[in-house]
Amino acid sequence: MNVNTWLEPIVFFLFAGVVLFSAIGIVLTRNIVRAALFLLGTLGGVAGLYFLLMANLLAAIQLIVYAGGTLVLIVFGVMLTSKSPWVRFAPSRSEAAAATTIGLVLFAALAKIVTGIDWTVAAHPADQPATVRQVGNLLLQQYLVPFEVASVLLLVVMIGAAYLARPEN
Amino acid sequence: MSQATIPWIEPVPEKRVAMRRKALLVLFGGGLTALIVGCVMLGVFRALPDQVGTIVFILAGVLPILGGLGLIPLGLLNGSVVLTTLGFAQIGIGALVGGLLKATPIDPLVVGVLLLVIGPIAAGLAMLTAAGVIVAFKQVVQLLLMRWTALILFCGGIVSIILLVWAHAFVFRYVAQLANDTTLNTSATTTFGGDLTIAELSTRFSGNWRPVAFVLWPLQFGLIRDLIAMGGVIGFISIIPLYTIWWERKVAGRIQSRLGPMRVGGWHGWAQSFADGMKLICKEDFVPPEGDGTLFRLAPYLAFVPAICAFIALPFATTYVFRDLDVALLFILAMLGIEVLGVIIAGWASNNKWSVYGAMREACQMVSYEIPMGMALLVPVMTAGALRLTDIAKLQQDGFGSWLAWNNPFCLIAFFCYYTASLASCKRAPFDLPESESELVAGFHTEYSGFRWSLFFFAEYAAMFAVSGLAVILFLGAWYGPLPLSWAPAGNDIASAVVRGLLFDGPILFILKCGLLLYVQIWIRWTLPRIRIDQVLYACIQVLLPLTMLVVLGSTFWLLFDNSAHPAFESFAKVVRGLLSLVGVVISIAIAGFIIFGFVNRRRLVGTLAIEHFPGS
Amino acid sequence: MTIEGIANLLKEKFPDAGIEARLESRHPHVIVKPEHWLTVAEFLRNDPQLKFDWLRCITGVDYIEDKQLAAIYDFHSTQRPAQSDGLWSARGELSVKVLAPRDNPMVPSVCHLWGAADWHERETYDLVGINFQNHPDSVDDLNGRHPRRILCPDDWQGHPLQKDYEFPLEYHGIPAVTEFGQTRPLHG
Amino acid sequence: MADTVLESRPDLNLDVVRDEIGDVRTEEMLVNMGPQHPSTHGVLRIVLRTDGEMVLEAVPHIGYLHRCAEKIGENVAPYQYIPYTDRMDYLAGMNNNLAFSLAIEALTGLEVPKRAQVIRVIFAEMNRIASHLVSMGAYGLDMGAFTPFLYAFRERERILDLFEASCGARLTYSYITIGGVTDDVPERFIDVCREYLDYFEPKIAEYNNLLSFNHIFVKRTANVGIISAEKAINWGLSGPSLRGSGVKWDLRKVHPDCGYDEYDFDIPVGQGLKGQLGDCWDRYFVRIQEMQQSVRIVRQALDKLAGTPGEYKHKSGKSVKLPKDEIYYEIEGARGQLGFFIQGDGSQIPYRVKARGPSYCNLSITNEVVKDCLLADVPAIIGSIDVVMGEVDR
Amino acid sequence: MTSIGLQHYLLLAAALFCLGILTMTLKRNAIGILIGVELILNAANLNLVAFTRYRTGAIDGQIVAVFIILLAAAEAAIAIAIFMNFYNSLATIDVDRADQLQG
Repeated sequence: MNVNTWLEPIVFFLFAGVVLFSAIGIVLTRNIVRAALFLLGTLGGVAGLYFLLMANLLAAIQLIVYAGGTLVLIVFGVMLTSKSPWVRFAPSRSEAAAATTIGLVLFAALAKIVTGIDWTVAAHPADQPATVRQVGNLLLQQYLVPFEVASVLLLVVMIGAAYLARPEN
Repeated sequence: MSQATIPWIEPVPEKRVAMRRKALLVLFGGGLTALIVGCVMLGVFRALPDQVGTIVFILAGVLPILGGLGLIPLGLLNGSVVLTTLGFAQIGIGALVGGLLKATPIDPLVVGVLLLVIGPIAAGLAMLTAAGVIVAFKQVVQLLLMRWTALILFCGGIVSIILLVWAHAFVFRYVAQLANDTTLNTSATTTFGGDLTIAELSTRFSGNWRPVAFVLWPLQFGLIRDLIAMGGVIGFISIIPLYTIWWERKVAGRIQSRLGPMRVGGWHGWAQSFADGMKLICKEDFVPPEGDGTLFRLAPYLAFVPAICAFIALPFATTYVFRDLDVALLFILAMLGIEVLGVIIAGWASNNKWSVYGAMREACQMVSYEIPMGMALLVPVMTAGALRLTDIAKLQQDGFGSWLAWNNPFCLIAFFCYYTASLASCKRAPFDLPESESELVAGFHTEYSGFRWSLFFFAEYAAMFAVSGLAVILFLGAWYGPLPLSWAPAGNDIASAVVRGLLFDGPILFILKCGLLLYVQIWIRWTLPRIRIDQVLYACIQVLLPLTMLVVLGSTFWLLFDNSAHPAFESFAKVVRGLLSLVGVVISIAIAGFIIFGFVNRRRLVGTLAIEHFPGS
Repeated sequence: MTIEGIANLLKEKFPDAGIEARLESRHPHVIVKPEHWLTVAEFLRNDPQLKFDWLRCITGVDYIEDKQLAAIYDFHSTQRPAQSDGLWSARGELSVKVLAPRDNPMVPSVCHLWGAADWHERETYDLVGINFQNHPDSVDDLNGRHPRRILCPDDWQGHPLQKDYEFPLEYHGIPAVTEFGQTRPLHG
Repeated sequence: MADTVLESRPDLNLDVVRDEIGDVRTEEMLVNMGPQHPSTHGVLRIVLRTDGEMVLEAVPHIGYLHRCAEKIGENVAPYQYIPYTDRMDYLAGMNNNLAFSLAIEALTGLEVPKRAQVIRVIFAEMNRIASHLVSMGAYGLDMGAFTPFLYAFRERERILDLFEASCGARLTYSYITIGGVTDDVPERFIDVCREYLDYFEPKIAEYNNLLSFNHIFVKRTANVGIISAEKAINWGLSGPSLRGSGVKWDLRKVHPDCGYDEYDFDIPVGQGLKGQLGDCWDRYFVRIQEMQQSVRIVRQALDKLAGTPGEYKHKSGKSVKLPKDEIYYEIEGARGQLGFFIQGDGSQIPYRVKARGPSYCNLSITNEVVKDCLLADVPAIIGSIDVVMGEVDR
Repeated sequence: MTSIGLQHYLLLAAALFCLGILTMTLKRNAIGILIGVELILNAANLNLVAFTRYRTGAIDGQIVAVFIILLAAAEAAIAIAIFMNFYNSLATIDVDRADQLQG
C-alpha cells in the first residue's frame, strides 16, 4: 500500500467537490458573468479528474480548447450582449420548484442504475498515463475519417459564424 | 548615504518604545523557555530510554488537554476569543497525538523527538534571532547599507541557491535509494505507508549521528518531497519579477542615457523592487463601489495563478523539473491561455468605460496571438517528434550546430514568428495596447492599486520568463552550452561537476539564455513605439498566421525528405544546417562585438559635452 | 498690388458703399460698412486679381470715444511659386476695418469664405462683443443669437475687453478679490 | 436599461421598443479626452463622439489657461508687458519677446543697433531648436516610444544652460526687450555655442534613425490626418503645420526683419516621402529639418556677432511713446506666424493689444481632420499640429 | 480509505448531467442555456474517460472525448453568432421574448 493509494481518494474528492460546487454555483447564481466563471471552475475540476484518470493529453487539450477557447468565447458573448452587468433573469418560483424535482428524480434513477449493475472492471486499472504517441497513432489510424470530417466541419463553422455575426452595414 | 525608512513605523515615539519593549519581552521569554524545554526533553530521553513511550504520551497527549481545559474558562471569563480558540486547539492537538500514539504502532520516540525536542529548539532559536534583530535594529540597517553588502548578498545568494538546490537533489536521491534498499526493509511499516522506520534508518548512522535519522525520516514520503520542491519553485518565481523589474528600470535608464534607480539600498538601488513591494502592500485597498466586488478581488488571482502553474511543467535542467509531464508544452500553453480570463474579468468588474475598452482590446490580442504562437511551436515539436520538453532538449546536446533553431530554415523563421507572437501574448513591447497611456488611461488595471496591481505585474513578468523559457528550450539548445556535451568531463567529483554545470549542461546556462531573451524584450520595449489596435490584429490575422502555416507546411516537407530514404536531400540538409549554424555564429559574434564596442567607448558615444556644465549655469 | 491700387479698385467696384482708405497710417487699411462687408469679402476672396485666401487675424477694438466697435481683418494673398526656388510669395497684404455702432454691433460672419474666421469671430464676440450674424457655431440665449463663447464660460456676463466693462465681484458663489475693491482698471 | 424597459411594459410590441432604444447595435459614446489627459499637450479638453473605435466628431474646449493677457496689455507700459509675452508660448519665450518688441519698434519707428539684431537672431533660432526638440520628444511619447523624449530633453538642457548664462532664466527669459536685448552675451558664449552646435548636428541624424524612419512610427503617422495645401491656408494654419502640406511659406523669407535676409538658409517643406503629402509624418519631419536649418543660421550669426561691436540696446527703450496709430506685425515663431496688433493712443500705455497665437488657428482645424479616424490617431494628429495651450488661451 | 472505483466517476458524471439539465431549464438567458449544454458535454466526457481507464486497455474513449471537445467549441461559436444576431434584432437575449416566428 504505497503512498498514493491513500492520496488518490483525497485528490479525487477534492476535484469532485470543486466540480460539483461550481456546477451548483452555475445553477444558483443569477449574474451571468459569475455563471461563466463557475464554468471555469467546472472545466478546471474536470481537467484535474482527467489527470487522475491517466488521460494527461486530454486534460491538456481540455484546458487549452475548452477553458482557454470556448470559455473566452462565452465570456465575450456575455459581454457583448448584456447591456448592463446586472441583468437579472430570475425564473419564477413554480418553474424552479418543478425543475429541481425533475432533476432529483432523474439523478435518483441514474444513481440506482449505476450502482445496480456490476461493471466488469478490468483486473487492474491502467496506471500509466496514455502517451501522446499512442493517442496520435490511434487518432491517425483508426480514427482518420472522423479526424478529416471534423476539420471540414470546423471550416464550415468558422465561415458560418463569421457570416452570421457580421454587422449588416 | 540613503536613509533606510520603514513605512509602517509607529509615529508616536512613546508608543513605539512600549511596543518594542513588549515585543522584546515576548520574544526573549518565549525563546528561552522553548530552548529549556527542548534541552530538558533531550536529557530525559537520553537518561531513561525505556520509559520514553509513557513520557511522550503524558507530555504530548495529556498535558495539552489539561492546558486547554485551563485556558477555556480563562478566555471565556475576560471574553478574549483568542484564548478560548487557543484552549480548544490545545485540547484538539492533545487528543490527536494521544489517539495516534494509542491506536497506531507509531514509534513514540519519533513523535517525542519531533514534537518535544526538535520543535521547541527550532522555535526558541527563531524567536531569539528575531529579538536580536529588533535589539540591534540600527546596526542591521547600517550593515545593509554598507558598500559591499549588495555584492555579498548577490553572490552569496546565488551560490547558496546553487548549493541548496544541489544538496536537496543529493539528499532526495539518497533517501529514495535508502527507501528501496532491501537490506534495511523489515516488515514493520509505519502508519503512513512509509516502509522505513526510524530504527532501521538509525542503523545506517552510528552513535551521535542518530538525530539525522529523525530529520531524514519524513523525506521518504513523495508528498513531502514535492511540497519542498514546490516551495523552491514558487521561491524562484517570486524572485524573477522582483529582479526583472529592477533590471528593466536599469536597462531603460541606460537606453535613455540616465542612471535608473540608484538610491534605495546602496549599490545601484538593488532593493528598489523590495521597497516598491512594501509601498504597494501599504497602499489603500480600493474597490470601485458599483463594480462587482467579488469578481474585482478574484481577477488578479485568475491572472496570477496560471502564470505560476506554467512553471510546474517548465524544466530548468534534465533533473531540475517539478513534474516532467508528457504534455509539458501543451500544459504551459494552456496556462498562458487561461490568463486572458483574469484580464477580461478585471476590465469588466472595475465598471469603468476605459477599462472595458482595455479589457476588450487585450482579450482580442491575446486570443488571436495564441494561434500563431501554437503553430510556430509546432515546427520544433515536429523536428523533435515529442511534446516532452526534456526529450526535445536531449536532441540539442551536441553543440551549437545541433540547436533546433539552425536545424532547418523553417525552424529559424518559426523562432522569429514565435518570439513576436509571444511578445503580443504577454502584452509587451510594441503590442502593449492595454496600457497605452495616450488613449486609455491605464487599460484594464486602471482601478487597481496596491497589492492587487502588483499581482498583475507579477503575472506579466512570470509569463515573460515562461515564454522566453519555452523559446530557449525549443530553439536555442535548452540548458546545453555551445560546446557539445561529449567534450564535457564525465567524472562526478566536485570539480568536473562544477565545470559541467557551468559550461556544458545545467540550470545556470538555461537561466542565462532566458536572461538574454528577457533583455531583448526589455530592449524592444524601450525603443519601439506602440502599434494601433487594428494594425495589431492585421499583423496577426493577415501576416503572422499565413506565415506560420507556410512554415509548418514547409517543415513537414523538409522532414519528409530529410531522412536516409533520400540521400541527396539529406546531404543538402546537412549543408543547410551547417550554413544556418554559421549564420547563428555570425549573429552572436556580431552581438558580442556590438556590446563590447558600446562598452569600450561608452563616454565618447554619448558625447563629452553632456557631462560637464557650462560655467555660470 | 499695392494698398492704394486695391483701395481704388474697391472704390470703383463699390461706388455707393462709401469705402474710405486710411493709407497714411502705419497699418494701411480700408474701412467698410457692415451692410456691404459681405459682398466686399466675397469680392476680395474670389476676384482673380486680388484672391485674398489667407485670413490671418480678426481683432476687435472698442473705440469708446466715437461709440464704435471695430473688427479689423488682416489678409494675405499667397501666390503659387513661379517654379524658381519653390518659395510662395505674398501677392499683397490688406487689412479691412469694419466699424459697427456700440449699442447694436452686428457684422455678417465670413466663416463660409475662410475657415479660420470661425474661432476668431467667436473670440471677438466673446471678448469684445461684436455679434457675427449666422455664424455656423452660434447659440440662442437671452441676448439673442450669437456665436458661442470660446474662452470665457458659456454663462459669463459682459465682454471683458470693452472699455466700460465692470469686473464681476462674484461668479457662481466664487468671490473675486481686486485691489482696493476697484472693478475697472484705472487708465494711465 | 433595455431590460428594465421591457420588464416594466410587457404589453409593448417589440418594434416600438426598438426605435425607442434607438440603434442598439453600436451605441455611440461621448468620450472625454482631457483636460487632464496624458496626451493632450497642456490643459486641452476634447469631447469625442465615437462609434466603437471610429471618431465621428471632435469638439475641442479651450479656455482653461486663459489669463487675460490682452486686458493687462491695456494697463501696462510696453517694456513691462514683455514678461507676459513669455508666458504665451512657454516653449519658445524668445520668439514671443521678439515679436512684441518688433511690433512696438515698427509702431514707434525705433532704430535697433546692429549687434542687438544679430544677438536677437541667435537667441530666436536657438529657442526654435529647443521648442522643436520638445515637440519631437512629446510626439514620440504619444506614439508610445519613451526614449526620444529623454534624448530631446538632454539636448535641450544644453540650450537652456546657454540661455541661463546670458539672461538668468531657463523658460521665461524676457531677454529681448524694446530697442534690443537686456544684456550683452557672456564672454565665452560664442565658442561654447559653436561647440554645442558641432555636438548637436550629428544628433539629429541619430533621432532620424531612432524615431523618424522607424517602421512602426511611420506606420502610425503616414497617411494619418492629411491636410491639403488649400485647406491649410483656408483654416489659417501657419508654420511647420502649413509647410508640412507643401506650402513653402516662411515669414523669415517672405518678409525678412532684423537681418534675416543676410543669412542663407532654405525652408524645408513636406514632400510626402512616407505617405500622402500633408500627413502627420510630413509635419513632424519638417520640424526635424527646420532644426538643421536653424543650426546653419546660428553658425553664420555667431561669425557675424564676433565682427559687430557696438551697443546691444537702444538707450531710450524704456520711455518710448506710442503714436496715435495702430500696427499689426507678424514674425515666424516656432509654431507659426505669431502676430501682435497694437493700437497706441499717444500715451505710453497701449489702447489695445491683441496677440495672434499660431496654435490658436492650428488647433481650430482638429474637428476637420479628426472626423472618422481611429481613436488611437487623435493624439497622433494633435501631436503633429504641436499645440501649446498658453498661446491658445492667452 | 476506500480505493476509487468506476462507480464514483459514474455517479459524479450523473450528478453533473442532472445539474446541466437544471441550468438549461432554469436559465432564461440564452448564454445560460449554452453553459448548461457545456456541463452536459463535460459529464459525457467524464464517463468516456472513466470507462477507458477502468474497463478496456484501449484508449478509444479519450479519442472520442477529444472529438466531443472539438465539437463543443464549434457549437459554442455558432451559438454565440446566433445570439449576436438575436440580440441585434430584439434588443435582449431573454429567451422568452422570442415568441414570434417571422423574421
